This record gives sequence, structure tokens and C-alpha cells, in this order.
Amino acid sequence: MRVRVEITRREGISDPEGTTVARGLRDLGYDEVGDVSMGRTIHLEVTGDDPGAVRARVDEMCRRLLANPVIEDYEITVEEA
Amino acid sequence: MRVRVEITRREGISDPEGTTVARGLRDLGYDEVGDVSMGRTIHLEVTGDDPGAVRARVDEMCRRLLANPVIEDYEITVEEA
Amino acid sequence: MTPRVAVVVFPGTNCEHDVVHALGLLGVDARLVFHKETSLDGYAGVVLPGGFAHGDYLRTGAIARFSPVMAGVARFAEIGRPVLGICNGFQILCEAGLLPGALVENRDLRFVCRPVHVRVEDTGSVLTRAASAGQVLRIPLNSYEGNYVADEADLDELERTGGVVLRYSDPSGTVDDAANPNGAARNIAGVARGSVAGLMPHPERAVEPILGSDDGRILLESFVDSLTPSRV
Amino acid sequence: MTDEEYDHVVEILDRPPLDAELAMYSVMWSEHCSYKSSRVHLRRFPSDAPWVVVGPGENAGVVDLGDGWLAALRIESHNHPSFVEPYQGAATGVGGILRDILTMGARPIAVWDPLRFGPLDEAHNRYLFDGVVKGIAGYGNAVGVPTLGGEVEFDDCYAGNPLVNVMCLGLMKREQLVLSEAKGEGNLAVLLGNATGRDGIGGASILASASFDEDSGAKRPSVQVGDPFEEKKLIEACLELYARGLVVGIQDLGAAGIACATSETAANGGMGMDVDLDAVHLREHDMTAGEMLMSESQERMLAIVEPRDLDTVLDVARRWDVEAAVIGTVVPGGTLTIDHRGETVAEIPAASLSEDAPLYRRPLERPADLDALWAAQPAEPGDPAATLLRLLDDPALGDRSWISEQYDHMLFLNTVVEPGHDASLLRIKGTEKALAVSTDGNGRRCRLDPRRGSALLVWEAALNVAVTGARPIAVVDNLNFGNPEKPAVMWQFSETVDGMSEACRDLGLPVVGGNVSFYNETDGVDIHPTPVVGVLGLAEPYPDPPPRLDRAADGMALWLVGPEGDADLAGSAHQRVVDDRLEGRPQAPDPDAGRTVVESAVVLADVCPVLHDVSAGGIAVAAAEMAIRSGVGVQVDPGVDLFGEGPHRYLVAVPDGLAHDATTALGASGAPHREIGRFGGDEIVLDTATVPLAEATRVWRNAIPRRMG
Ligand SMILES: Nc1ncnc2c1ncn2[C@@H]1O[C@H](COP(=O)(O)OP(=O)(O)O)[C@@H](O)[C@H]1O
Ligand SMILES: [Mg+2]
Repeated sequence: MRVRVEITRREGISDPEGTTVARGLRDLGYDEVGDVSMGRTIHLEVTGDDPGAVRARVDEMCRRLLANPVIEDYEITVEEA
Repeated sequence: MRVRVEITRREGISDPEGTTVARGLRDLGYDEVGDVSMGRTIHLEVTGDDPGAVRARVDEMCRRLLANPVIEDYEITVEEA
Repeated sequence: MTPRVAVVVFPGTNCEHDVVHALGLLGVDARLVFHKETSLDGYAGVVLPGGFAHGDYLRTGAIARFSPVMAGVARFAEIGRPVLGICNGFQILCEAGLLPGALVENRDLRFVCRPVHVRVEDTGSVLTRAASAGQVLRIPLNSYEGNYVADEADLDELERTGGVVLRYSDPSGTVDDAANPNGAARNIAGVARGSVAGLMPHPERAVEPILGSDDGRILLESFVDSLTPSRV
Repeated sequence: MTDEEYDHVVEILDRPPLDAELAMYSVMWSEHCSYKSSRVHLRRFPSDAPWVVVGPGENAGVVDLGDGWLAALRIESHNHPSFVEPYQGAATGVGGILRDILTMGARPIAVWDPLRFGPLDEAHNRYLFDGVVKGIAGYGNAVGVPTLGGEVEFDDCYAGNPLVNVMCLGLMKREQLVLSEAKGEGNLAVLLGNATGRDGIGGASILASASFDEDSGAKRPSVQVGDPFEEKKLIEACLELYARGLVVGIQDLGAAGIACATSETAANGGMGMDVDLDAVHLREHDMTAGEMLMSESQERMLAIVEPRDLDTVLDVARRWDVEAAVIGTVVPGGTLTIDHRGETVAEIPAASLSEDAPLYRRPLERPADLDALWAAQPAEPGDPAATLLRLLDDPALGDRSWISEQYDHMLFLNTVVEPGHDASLLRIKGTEKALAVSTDGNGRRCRLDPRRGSALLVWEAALNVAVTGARPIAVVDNLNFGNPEKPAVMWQFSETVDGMSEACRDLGLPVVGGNVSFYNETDGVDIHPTPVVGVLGLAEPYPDPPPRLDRAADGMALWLVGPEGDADLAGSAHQRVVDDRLEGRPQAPDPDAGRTVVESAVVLADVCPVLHDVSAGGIAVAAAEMAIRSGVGVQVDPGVDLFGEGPHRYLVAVPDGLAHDATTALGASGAPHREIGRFGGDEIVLDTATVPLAEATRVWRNAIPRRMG
């Protein structure tokens, strides 16, 4: 199964990279751009038949390794084959 | 409108982060994990009414700044408000 | 008259004073030029020094390449005046399309700061014309995104045209994976195209024996030699 | 805030405090900001010397290097934030100390990072270690300030409470010196740098003023994220403002942010200030006045400027893409008035936040277990070859380039002795001066005897600097301790201050600044008392070639300089690595011998520049390190005390041709010395035991990598 994990910075935690990208876009003339925030995605190939079980395992991976719960939130999407 | 841009490494261009994460997960005992690849997401607030026009502008931003065509692909999702 | 060289300062650049110091030792009149300047008139060559322009946010060099001064840099490339990018400067030149390829994170995902050995592969460039082919130099590397990547076809093209000017090697000049500090494709440490050259190691950090090596001089001397129009 | 402290606020104001006022007092009177438990003790440090320009009490100490050059130095801890989020905690620790140096008018030129973690066989300790080192690298490298060294120890007591200390050195010409004073009625307070958000509201100060327990997770929302790019621009902008004489005073924003910076500058200038919070540029728009005042958003400075210079100041800021806003005006009378949305949210005597802060004389009590610890007889080492290999495999004794190579340590082309030697040496270009810095700590020895242990640290750091050719001139200290409400911890603290003070007096060294970090305990268990000192030395003219420990060569004699025979194993590396015990009583330093040895090293470094201080692991480890790093074997004579640790000793590699000059130099200094072995071959020979050099090298190099993967 393909699983996608999207990791974003938690609300209220500053995101200097997003701020800098927003400024960069506006300097290029894209005045329509407001807030910009940056995130990460992780695409995993995971063997398994039960989407629920796979999700639970990936959730554990997120807590243990993939995301930093102190400053990040994550969202898991299981894309069945 | 909220626009999400996902940027991934092009096929064939090395992705040390993905490789390292895959190894890290297997070291933790997640043997079910196969390929891992990493991407980056950029969430933009963009003013505009026409999703098509907004997408076209963001596509231009990607070509000019947000992605590097030498090593990256990108995908745009317009999330209408 | 001593030739005048522009050393560009982007917000986040940090090696500009070191480059000015090193070029000064070679008798060059090196001046800092702020990235908001639009012209490089009056300069015989330009150096984009190392650092973290715009914090390396998004991708290294991505935002810097839009600075006004880059129009002047592109113009130099067009008319054949020497352009040298060191470390972050190399990354910016790649982003700007003035050099092929790109630089991504080191394969072990760790920043590396230590002297490495590089072998001179081609002596036609503004970076290596004073050196001899096969010469091995000991020069500090200082980067997180030092891993050179490009399509296989581009790499082949680069090799064919003599564009690979420096490769990571061991002290005896052997080029192999053990001598590759960051995973760079084909151990590439420096490339050149026309009058433009870029490298990851910092030649300006190896210009006096008391700093541990003065092997970087030969590269900077090559650049200085190239400032005389007849040599380009 | 305690009930008595609250009553005191009511007394000062003659009314109950408003919400924002209460928030300000409670943070400013926290342990972290007010030093309420430590102040009575810190006064005992000697802090005077003719070359001290600014002593403790300012953002950084400043010493005179001669010819118009000044050095600024300071050390800080970021222990609790680094436990909560190692990367960002360490990164913002670097950012904070750089601003302390910048505030004095100096350009930060180098950073050192003394670190302590739990043992690396635990995954969580590895995670913390890796994250902290990456955080220091990520911030320091990007902001463009080289990290020139530090130290690292691993011990169970730091598993729940790692120590992340950061020391910074800055350099300036005398005319650049600025103070954090708001002087001159009508002058303007300009807030420079990052937007203000809800970062670490009550964070650093609250985190650092309370112990860790089960619910430390609840403190997480206050994690601050560093932005080295913003800091780099801020540094360049401020340096340009100083160079052009555009600031009257300046102050960094750290703990308690705007509240602290406005009140301190006003109080220091003997003035008051009218502050308008509506002018503050915000990252989050619905912030309350209290949140804005307490925010610990990083990368901000408060500059006091004359009205006629304002436009120029704003131009400089714009040029560097630094946001700037006038948020206050200096007024006579000493009152700090803060307005928000047309309402006065605070009106207090500016000086009361610092000057009226509580002062505690907490009870002291000698720990009950010390007598038993002192009475124990440390076990003697076994086979020297096996012992040496065990020690070389220890991550605190093995090759630490896994750490130092993640840091840019060459920027500015000043580094003439890089990390990995007893001290790093930085030249000042265009002069004959060079500065050496060594940071040292030894929690285990201080646990056994905080007075002797802390004195030994000062002596050790001073000798480290001396073998690099520099004369020690100033000290900064970071006092990492447990819970000050426990009398045993407070006793350790008091003993430490006395031990350090004594050593500093014996060396003629002023303490010019420091930091206190209390409440380093987890679930009621305190860390070892862990003072860390940073000693600055000046070499002039600096030796060229600069002294190094890795230039020993075949045929050179190995000399031991310093008193012999009184080395011991109490709190030694041998006890920790081989015996897994901690007992005995470390010997006291010998001031006369110590001074002679320090002086001899400074002189000898110029004659015979291959020197190495003897510290953890004793002569065996020191000689092995010289051999491994130089790529040549060494033989140490039978009868030499191999693993004992004692102060005031160093090794020198002497080529036969220099033996005469070296003897003359040492003879003049009066330091005892003798030949104890010779370099050569491809083995390390200790008494009759031998270790192949190649094996020792492999073990030493892999000590950290094999654990970190
Ligand atoms: N252990 C110490 N030894 C000497 N001086 C100290 C010590 N601890 C704190 N100080 C001094 O007390 C002053 C106040 O420290 P602090 O409030 O932490 O400063 P800041 O507000 O700049 O962070 C500083 O000048 C510091 O050098
Ligand atoms: Mg301060």
C-alpha cells in the first residue's frame, strides 16, 4: 500500500522559511500571495492488506520517528492499491 | 484561496533523506516498509476568484521559484474556500 | 592597474570578508558589492562567496538568484568575464542556470567542515588554468548541500566538454567512493562552463600555511590570471 | 510567584497589580531572571583586574586586549529547552548568546558548546545528542559564526536533564562599546528584528525556574524556533548602526522580551519609558498586552536612538531587510508606562523589576553521604593495554571530530588551532595577538568535592589555554545545579563559588560574567553539581607555528612537566569507564606549583610547540592521543603513574635538537620536568603492555561514530 504522511508545523510555532518564501514571492511581483507555510511529505510503500492496521503502524512510526510532535502535526492518508 | 504545492525529487535524482528514513524505520523494526521518498509542501494563501487563473499563477511561481526543474517535479492542488 | 573584483554580498552571505582577504593577498583590489546593486560596471570579474544567502530557505540559492546583481553576473557570463561561485555561490550559479546541475544534501545528512583533497581534472577553466592536470590540492569543505547532482546525460556532456574541473580524491589522487565526502555524482567538486566556474570547497580558506594549507592559492591565482581580457 | 513576593509587588505599587504588571513581575522575579537564590553567593567572585572594562552584571564581560581591541565574552545555558526540543533548544541557545555579545557592540566571532547527556547506549540520549549538535550546527553555521570547540560528557545523571551550555566570544574596537542604557529624554526605543508571536510565553524563564516532572509535556507549546537568517541580518544591521554611531544604547530581547528590555534599559539609564504596544509588529494578531510583553520571540533587539538619527536608523534596517518600529520614548522620572489599544496596561517603577527583586539566603547543608564517599579506596587499574583501549573507546575521551566537523570552525580565517586541541587559538588579523579559549567541566569530581572540583576546573582550563601559548586573562562560568530549595544543592553551589573564587584569585583571573541554571533535576533527582568554566587567554605575539598536540615525530622525547606522584583516581575517567564507581576525594590544587606550570607552558609553547595537557585518563590517555593524532607510536617508561589524574601537568614532545632550549626555558620557570618516554615505532607501549597504534587509532576514531551509526 502507498501511504502518504503530511507533516506541518503546529499552529503558533513560527515558520521562518514560510515567511521568507512569502517575501521572495512578493518581491517577484506576486502581490496576491498572503501567508505561506512549509511542510513535508513522506511517501511510504508499506506491505499489508488491512488499511486500518497499516494506518495504525504508520501512526506509530510518525510518533516514534517521522514527526516531531513538539512542533509538528501530521496527517496520514492510506492510498489503497 | 488555499493552494497546496507538493514538490518531489525527480526520478533518478538522489534522495538521501528518503533513503535515511527508510533505513531508520527498518532499524526500528518496521520491516514492512519498502521505498520511502520525501517531498516538501508549500501552503499558500492566494487572493483570487478563478481557480484556473490562480492555478496558472502558482504554476508560474513554481517554474520561477518554488521548484527547481533540474531536480524536482511539482504538483499543484487548489483548495477552494 | 590592479584589476578590480566584485565580491557579492547577499543577505546571509558570510564568507565575503574571507574572500576579500584572500584576494588581497594576491594583490587584487576586491570590493564588496551589495546584492541590490544592478550593475557590475568597472569590475573585471565577480565572486559569489559562501554562506547562506536568504538562509538557504526553500532551496539553497533559490531566492538569491533573483537579486538585482544577478543580471550583472549573467552579463559577465555572456561577455566572457570571469565569474566564480564558491560553495553557496556555486549553488546560486546552478540555480541561475549559469552552471549545469544542482547541489542537494550530503548523503549522510550531516554538515561537514573539514579539509578534503581534490584532483585537478581540467586546466582550461578560470578556476584551474594556473594548476596542472592531476595536481592534488588540500582545501576545506564546509557544507550541508554539497552533493552535486545532474542527469546522466548532462554529466556526460559536462565530462566531454571539460566542464568537470575538480574531483574529490584521496591525498594520492585516487578518485573513489571512499574519497567522496558528500555523495557527489562522479566525485565532482567543481565545474566550469565558459568563463563561469563553481566549486564546493573553499579555496579562500587555504591561502596561508598558518591556516593549515595554502593549496587554495593556485585556484584563486587562476581566477586572477583570467581577469586580464587577453587570457579569456 | 509566592504570596510574600505578591505582597511585595502590592507594596511597591501601593495597589494590586494589573494583569500585565503581575505577568511582568512574576517573570522578572523568576529564578532565571532575578538570580534570587544565587545573588548572595555570586558576589564572592573576584571580578576586578586592570584589564576588565565591563565586569559581571551586563550582557557580557569585556576585557581590554591592548592597542584599542576589546573582547566580549559570555556563557549561557539552554538546558531545559534542549530537552523539550533538542534541535530548536540548542539553536535558540546559540542565537541568544550571540545577541548578548552583539549588545555590547562587538561582532560575535566564535562559539563553544559544553554539552552533557545521558549515556549513548540509550536511544533517547542519542536522539538528544544528535539533535543538539545538529541544532548548534544548523544555527551557528547559517548565522555565520564559527563554533570552535566545547566539550562533552555522558553520565546517567544527565539522562533526564541534558546540559547545553554555549559560550561566545566577540571582538570590537574600543570606540564600539555600547551599554544597555536608555539615556536622554526624548530618545526613541526602536524594536528591531523578528515579528513578535506567542513564542515561549513565560517559556525560557519558567522552564528554567522549575523542575521537570511528568507533565513537562504541557510546557511544549512554548517551544521557540530559531531563524539564523533573521539573526544574521540583525547582526549586520546592528554592527552598521554601531559603526555609524547611531545608537545611544541597545539591549537584546531574551527572557521576558519587551518587558525586560524596556525596563532594564530605562532603569540602567536612570530614566523611565513610555511604551506603545500598538507599534510592535506582530506575527499573530490577537495577542494580549501581557503576551506581547512576555513573548520570547527570537532575533529581536531594542535600540535607543536620538530622534534626529531615526530616519537613518530605519534606512539601515531597510537595507538589511530588518523590520524596525519605534515602540517607546525615554522620559524622565523612572516610570515605565505601557499602553495598549488606548489603555494603560502597566505603570510601574522601571527599576523595581530588577532592583527590588527578592533575594534569598537559602539554607545550606553538606550532603550526608560525602564522608562515606571520601573514605572509599578507589580500585587500582588492571592491565594497562586493556584499560587504555576501554578509555579510548569512551565517547567523551575518543575522537570528537564527529561533533566538531559538523560545525563551521574556520570562518573568518582566524582559526590557527582548530577544535581537537587543548584550546582553540584565534588570531586577530592585522595584529600579533591571538586569543585562546578552553571550556571545562567535571560534574563527577564536583560531586565528590565541589570546592576542590570547581577549583581544579579553573586550573585545568587555565593550563589548556597556556599550552596553546596564551596567558589566561578572564573567566566566565555557567553554574548548572539541581534544585536550590534543597539545602544539599545550595551547599554544593556555595562551595563551588568558593572553590572557583579561590582558584581565580590564585591565578589573578577575574570572573567577568556567567550564568546560573538551577532546577536541573528530574523526578526529584538532581544532576551532579556541574559548574562549567570558560577561560580566555591572550597570546602576544602568538607562537608561529602555533602549538599543537599532533606534531610528535619519530625519535622525539616525551617529557612530563609538573609535579608528579600525587595523581589520584577519585572521580577519574578510570573510575567512570572501567570501575563504574564514583568515590574518593580529589586532591586540592597547589597554587604555587600551578602558577609555575601555567607560566612554563606559555613560554615553552614558543620553543617547542608540541604540547598536551594531562587530564581525564591521565598520562596514558594523553600520550596515546598525541601518538594517535601524530601517527607515530610512543613508549612510556615503566614506573610512570598511567591513569591517575592530578592537576598542573602537561606533556611535551621534544626533538633532541631542542632539548637544550627546552631545558633552559623550563629551568627559568622553575617547573619540574623529566623525560618519561619516547615517540617512535608503531605501538603504544605502557610499561610492559603494548597496543598496536593502528588498533588504538581505530578504537579512538570510532568511539562516537560506532554509537551514533
Ligand atoms: N555564575 C555567574 N558568575 C558571574 N556572573 C554571573 C553569573 N551568573 C550570572 N552572572 C551575571 O549576571 C548578569 C545577569 O545575567 P542574565 O540575567 O542571565 O543576563 P541576560 O539578561 O543578558 O540574559 C550577567 O552579567 C551575568 O554575567
Ligand atoms: Mg542579555
